[in-house]
Amino acid sequence: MVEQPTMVKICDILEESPGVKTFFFQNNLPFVPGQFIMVWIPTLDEKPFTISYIQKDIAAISVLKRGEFTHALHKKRTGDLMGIRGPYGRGFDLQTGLNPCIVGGGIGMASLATVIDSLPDVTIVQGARSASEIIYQKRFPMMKLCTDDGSIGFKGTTVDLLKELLKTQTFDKVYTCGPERMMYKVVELCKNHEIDCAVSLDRYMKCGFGVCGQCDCSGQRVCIEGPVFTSAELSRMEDFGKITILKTGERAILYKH
Amino acid sequence: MVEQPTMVKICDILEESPGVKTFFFQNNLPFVPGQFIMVWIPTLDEKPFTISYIQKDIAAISVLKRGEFTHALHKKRTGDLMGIRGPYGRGFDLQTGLNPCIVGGGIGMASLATVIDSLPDVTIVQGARSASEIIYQKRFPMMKLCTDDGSIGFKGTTVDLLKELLKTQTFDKVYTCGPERMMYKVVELCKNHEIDCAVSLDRYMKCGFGVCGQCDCSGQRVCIEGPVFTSAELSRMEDFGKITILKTGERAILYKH
Amino acid sequence: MMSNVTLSVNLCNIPLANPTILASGILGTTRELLKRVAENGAGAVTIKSISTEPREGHKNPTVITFEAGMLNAVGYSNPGVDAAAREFTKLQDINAPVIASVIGTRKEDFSRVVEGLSEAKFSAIEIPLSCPHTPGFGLLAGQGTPDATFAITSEVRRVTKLPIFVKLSPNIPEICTIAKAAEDAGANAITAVNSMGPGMIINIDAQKPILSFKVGGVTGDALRPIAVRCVYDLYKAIKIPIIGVGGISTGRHAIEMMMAGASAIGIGSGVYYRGIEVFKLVCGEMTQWMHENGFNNIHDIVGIAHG
Amino acid sequence: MMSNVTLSVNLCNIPLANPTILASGILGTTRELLKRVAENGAGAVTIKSISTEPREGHKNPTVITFEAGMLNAVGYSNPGVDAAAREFTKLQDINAPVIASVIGTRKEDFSRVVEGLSEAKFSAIEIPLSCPHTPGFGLLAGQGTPDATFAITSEVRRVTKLPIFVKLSPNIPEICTIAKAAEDAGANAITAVNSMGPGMIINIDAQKPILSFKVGGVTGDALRPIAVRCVYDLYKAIKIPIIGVGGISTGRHAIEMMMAGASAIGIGSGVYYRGIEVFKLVCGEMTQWMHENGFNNIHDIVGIAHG
Ligand SMILES: Cc1cc2nc3c(=O)[nH]c(=O)nc-3n(C[C@H](O)[C@H](O)[C@H](O)COP(=O)(O)OP(=O)(O)OC[C@H]3O[C@@H](n4cnc5c(N)ncnc54)[C@H](O)[C@@H]3O)c2cc1C
Ligand SMILES: Cc1cc2nc3c(=O)[nH]c(=O)nc-3n(C[C@H](O)[C@H](O)[C@H](O)COP(=O)(O)OP(=O)(O)OC[C@H]3O[C@@H](n4cnc5c(N)ncnc54)[C@H](O)[C@@H]3O)c2cc1C
Ligand SMILES: Cc1cc2nc3c(=O)[nH]c(=O)nc-3n(C[C@H](O)[C@H](O)[C@H](O)COP(=O)(O)O)c2cc1C
Ligand SMILES: Cc1cc2nc3c(=O)[nH]c(=O)nc-3n(C[C@H](O)[C@H](O)[C@H](O)COP(=O)(O)O)c2cc1C
Ligand code: FES
Ligand code: FES
Repeated sequence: MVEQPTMVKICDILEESPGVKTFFFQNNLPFVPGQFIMVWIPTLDEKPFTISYIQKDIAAISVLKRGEFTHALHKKRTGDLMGIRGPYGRGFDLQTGLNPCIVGGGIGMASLATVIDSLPDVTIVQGARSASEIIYQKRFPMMKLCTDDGSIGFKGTTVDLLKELLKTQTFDKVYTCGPERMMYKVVELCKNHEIDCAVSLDRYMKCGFGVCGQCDCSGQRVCIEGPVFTSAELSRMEDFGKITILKTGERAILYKH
Repeated sequence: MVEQPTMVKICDILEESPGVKTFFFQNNLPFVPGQFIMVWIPTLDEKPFTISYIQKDIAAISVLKRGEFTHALHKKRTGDLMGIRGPYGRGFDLQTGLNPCIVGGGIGMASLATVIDSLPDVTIVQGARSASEIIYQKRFPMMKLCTDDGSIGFKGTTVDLLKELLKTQTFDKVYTCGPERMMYKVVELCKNHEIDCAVSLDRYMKCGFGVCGQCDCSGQRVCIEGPVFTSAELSRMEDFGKITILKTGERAILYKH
Repeated sequence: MMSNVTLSVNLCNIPLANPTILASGILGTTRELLKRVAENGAGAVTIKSISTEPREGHKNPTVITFEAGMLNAVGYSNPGVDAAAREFTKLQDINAPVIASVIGTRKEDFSRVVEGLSEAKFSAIEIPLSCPHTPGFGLLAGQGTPDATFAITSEVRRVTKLPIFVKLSPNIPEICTIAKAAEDAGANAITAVNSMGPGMIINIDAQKPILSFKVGGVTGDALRPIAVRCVYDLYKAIKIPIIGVGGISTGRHAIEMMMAGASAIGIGSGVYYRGIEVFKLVCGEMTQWMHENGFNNIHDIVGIAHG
Repeated sequence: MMSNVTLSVNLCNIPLANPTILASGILGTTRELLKRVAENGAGAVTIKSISTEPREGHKNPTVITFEAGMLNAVGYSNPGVDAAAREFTKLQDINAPVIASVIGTRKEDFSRVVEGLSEAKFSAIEIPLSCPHTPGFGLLAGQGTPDATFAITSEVRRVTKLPIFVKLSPNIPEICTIAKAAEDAGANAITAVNSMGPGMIINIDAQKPILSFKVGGVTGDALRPIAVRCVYDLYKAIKIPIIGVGGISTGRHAIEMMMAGASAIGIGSGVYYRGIEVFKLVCGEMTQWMHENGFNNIHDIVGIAHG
C-alpha cells in the first residue's frame, strides 16, 4: 500500500444542517468507527475527516463549513472527485454488552455516528450552540439534545446534560467527540462517576501515518496512537484539554489560537 | 525477492574427477532440475552453474576447472562462503511414464544429474575425452560410458553410442547437455528417429533474469526462456549449434571463440 | 468499445503505433531480440549503445535488483561499430522503428559510429551523455555539461539527417540548461533520463560491494519520481519533444510521465518487473484508463499536469 | 549468549548506547516525542530543524509514500528559535543525547539560532545545507557549494563549542569536495545524506502533482544505494566521522551503511516502515548479526567494505 490519495467520485451529498454536508463516496476500505481519512482537494490542501457513515461499498464524511478548505469542499457537487487516503488511526474499541453513553458536541457527532450504528441501545447526547446546528436528527431520532440557547432540547452544555442524566442512571462507558474543552469536562465528570471514556482528539495533521510529529499530544501521535484515547491514557497526557500544536509546531493554549 | 547474491557456506566438497568438484551448500530454494544459479566470488566475478544435487535443505553445483573463475572456486574449502542467487531459468519438463535417454557430455552431466534423480528407469549415456573425466560413476552405476580414447566404455562420442543404442531399442525422449556441437548432432540424430529432445544451452550470462540481452540465442533469452529448449523450439533457433555471443555482444562461430 | 482510443504518436516525424519505447541497454543486443520486443508491442526499440571499438564491459555482477529498483554497471559492453553494422541489418523486418544508441569518449567517436551505422535503416540516433558508471563515457568523461553536450550534439548533427535524441542524466541539477544546449545544437528530442546515482549495495556477509565495478546506476521504481520531475521541468524549458524514461512499468506510470510532459516513454527495468510483454500490458492499461476517462488521443494528455 | 556484543559508539566524544539516531524532521517536533523515541531505543535523537522565525511550511499534502520510498516537502515548518528554546528544555531527562538541527537563509541566521538554543543541553548542532525543496534554504539557496558550506560552518564554529555535524545532499556530484570544505571549517562530523531529488508524483486521475509544493525530497529504500555510495566515497575523502542516513530500516541496512564507512546511522522513513520501535528492532538485528558473525564491537565493522 502507498500513502497517496486515490480520487473517488462523490456519489451523493446530504445537507445535515445549514453548516454541515455529508459527502458519500464508493470505496471498499476497511473502516473502523473513529478512524479518519485525509481528504485532498488538488492544488488546495489536504485535511483529516472522520468517516461518518460506513455502509457496504459506500462511506461518507460529514463536514462543517469552517475555513477555506471546508468552504471548497462544500462547493463540490455529486460526480465531482476528491482525493482520499487512509483509513488512518486507532478507532474506538467497541465493547458490546455495556451500557454506553455517546456525548457529541457539534461536528464531533461525525465520528460518533458510526459508533452508534455499531452498538445496540446507546444513550446519545448531542449538543450544539442552537437548533440549526443539530445534525443527524432523522438518522438517530432517539438523541437527547441540548443547545446553548435552548432553541431545542435541554438548555445547557452536553456536560450539564450528562450530569443531569447521571443523577438518575448510570453508564459503563462514555464515547465522546467535540470541542476539547467539552471533552475534558466530560472526562473529569466521568472520573467522579468511575466511568471509562473513549475520547477522539483533534490535532492539526500532516502525514497522518506517524512520521512528521505534527499531531503530537504529550508524546502520543494523534494520527497513530489516536485519534481515540481512553481516560487512562489521557490521564498521562498533560496536554489534553490544555495545549494544541500549531502548523508551525509551536505549542498553543487550546482555544486561544 | 531481490536479485542479489546470498552468501552460503560450503558444507561439503566432493571430488568427482581430477577436474570436477562438487560444492554442497545448505539452502531451501525451490530448485527444478535444469535450473541454474549465479555463483559469486566477491570482487572476482559471477558465473552461472546448474544445480547438480537437489536434496532436502541441501543443494550442490559441480564445477569443471576451466578458467580463472572455476580455478578460484576449486580453491574453496569446506566452511568457506560463496554468493548465490537464483534459481533462474526454465528447467527440464520432466515427463514420467516415458522411456527416456540421458545424453551427457563432460560437465554437461551436471545439469542432467537431477533429471536422473527425478525419473525412474532412465538410460544414461555419458561421454568424455578419457576415463579420468568421467563423473558421477558411483552416483549412477548404471551409466553407459564412452570416451574419445576408449580408456573406458565405448570408444567414440555420445552421438556414436546413442546411434548404436537406437539400433536395438527406442526412446520417447532424450535429455541432453554438453558441448553444443554434440547436442546439435544428438538433436539431428533424434529428428531422424522422431524422438523429442530437451536440450540445455550454455551462453555467457550477465543478469540471469532477462534484461541485459547478453544470453540471446536467436531471440530467445537462454536465462529465462532457457536454458532448456525442446527440439521444436530449437528448430526455429538458427543460432543453435552455430553461433554464440561473446562478452562484447559480438556474434561468434561456436568453438572458434 | 475501446475502438475510439488511439495510442499512436508522431515523434520527430517518426510514426509510432504507441508511445512505449524499449530503452537502450535492455535486450537491445541483437536484431532478433529487438524483433521480439517489437512483437511484444513496443512502439519503438533502441539498441544497446555502440562505441567505435568492441568493449567487454565490467565483470559480473553487472546487474542486480534491490527492494526499490535495479542497480547496474554493465560498462557499455558492445561489439563495436563494425560488428554492430553487421548485426543490425534488415531493420525494416522489425515491426517498429529502431533507434541507434551511440556512445563515445571524444566527440569524433560519436560521428564515426553514426557514420559506421549509416547503412542500417535506423529511424533515429540517441546519444547518451549521461552514464554514471563507465570511465571514459558519459558523466565520468565530463559529457554532462552544456558545452560538451553542445559540441557532441553538433558533431552528430553534422553527419546525420536522422532525428537526434540526446539522453540526459537525472543527477545534474542544471538538466534544463543542458537540454537547451542540446536543442541549440540541433537535437530533435531529449531522452530523460538515464540511470541515477551511482549507487552502491554492499553484501554484509561478504563485506563487499556486490557490483564488480562497486557502483552502478539506479533505475526502476526508485528513479520514477526523479524522472517525472526532470520531465516536468524540461517541458517548461524546451520546445523539442521529450521521451520520458525511468521506472515505468504500468499504464498509470506511463500516463503520469506523459502528463508531466513526455511525448513518448521508455521502458527498461519494467522488462524485469513484468516480463517482455510489459509493452503490451502498459499499452492495454493506458487504453483502458483513457477509455474510462474520456480521452481518445494520447496526445491530449501530454503535459496536462501543468494546467 | 549475546552478552559480548556491544553496540555503543563514541561519536565526537558523545557516548551513544547504540549507533541509531533519529533523523531530523521525523517526530522531532516536541520534547515528549524525542523522549518517546529515546525510550524506543534510539542511541541519539535529532530535533526538527529550527530557523530564526516561525514557519508554517508548505501546505498539505506534505508527506506521501510510493512503492520505493517516501516523498516529502514539509517546507521546514518550525516554531522559530524562541519557541524552540522553550520547547527543548530539561533534555537531560531524555535517555539519549539530543542533537539540535539548525537552518537559515543567511549565515548569520545559523549563528542566531545556535545562540538562541545555547541554554538547552543539546549534545551537538547539525546544520543541513541540503534541503532540495524549500525556497530560501539548502540547495535552493545555494548552500550546497564548497564556499557556502565553508562560510556557514565557520560561522557556526564561531559561536559554539558543541560538535558540529554538517548534513549534505546526495544530489551533488562533488559531495567530497563539500565535505572537505566543512571539515576545513571545523565540522566534527558529516551527516550523509539528506533527501534526494527533488522528485514529483502526479495523481493521474486528478491530473496534478500530489504535493502542494509539487516536488519533494525522496527518502527511504530508493535512497539507500545512493546514500551508501556517498558514505563510501566520503570515508575515503575525509577524516571526521560520518553519520550515514538514507533508507535504513533493518539491522542489515544499518550494518551495510557502517561497512561503507558510517560511524553512526540515522533513521527517518524507517519509522514509517517499522513503527516507532524501529530503533529497538534495528539494534536487535545488528546484535544478532554481529553475534552470528563473530563481531563483538560495532566499531570493528566501520568501513570494513573498503578492505
Ligand atoms: C482526526 C480528525 C478528524 C476530523 N474529522 C472531522 C470531521 O469529520 N468533520 C469536520 O468537519 N472536521 C473534522 N476535522 C477537522 C478538519 O480536519 C479541519 O480541521 C476543519 O474542517 C477545518 O478546516 P478548514 O480548513 O476549513 O478551516 P480552517 O481554515 O483550518 O479554520 C477555520 C476556522 O475554524 C477554526 N478551527 C479550525 N479547526 C478547528 C478545530 N479543530 N476546532 C475549533 N476550531 C477550529 C480555526 O481557528 C479558524 O478560525 C477532523 C480533524 C481531525 C484531526
Ligand atoms: C546455464 C548454464 C549452466 C552452467 N552450468 C555449469 C556447471 O554446472 N558446471 C560448470 O562447470 N560450468 C557450468 N557452466 C559454465 C560456467 O558458467 C562457466 O562458463 C565455466 O565454468 C567457465 O568458467 P571460467 O570462468 O572458469 O572459465 P573461462 O575463463 O570463462 O574459460 C576458460 C576456458 O574455457 C573455455 N570455455 C569457457 N566456457 C566454455 C563453454 N561454455 N564451453 C566450452 N568452452 C568454454 C574458454 O574458451 C576458455 O578457453 C554453465 C553455464 C551456463 C550458461
Ligand atoms: C541493465 C541496464 C543497462 C543499461 N544500458 C544502457 C546503455 O547501454 N545505454 C543507455 O543509454 N542507457 C542504458 N541504461 C539506462 C536505460 O536505458 C534507462 O535510461 C534506465 O534504465 C531508466 O529506465 P528504467 O527505470 O525503465 O530502467 C541501462 C539500464 C539498465 C537497467
Ligand atoms: C517527513 C520528512 C521531514 C524531514 N525534515 C527534515 C528536516 O527538517 N531537516 C533535515 O535536516 N532533514 C529532514 N528530512 C531528511 C531526513 O532527516 C533524512 O535525511 C532523510 O529522510 C533520509 O533518511 P531516511 O531515508 O531514513 O528517511 C526529512 C525527511 C522526511 C521524510
Ligand atoms: S500527522 Fe504526522 S505524525 Fe501524526
Ligand atoms: S543473462 Fe541477461 S538476459 Fe539473459
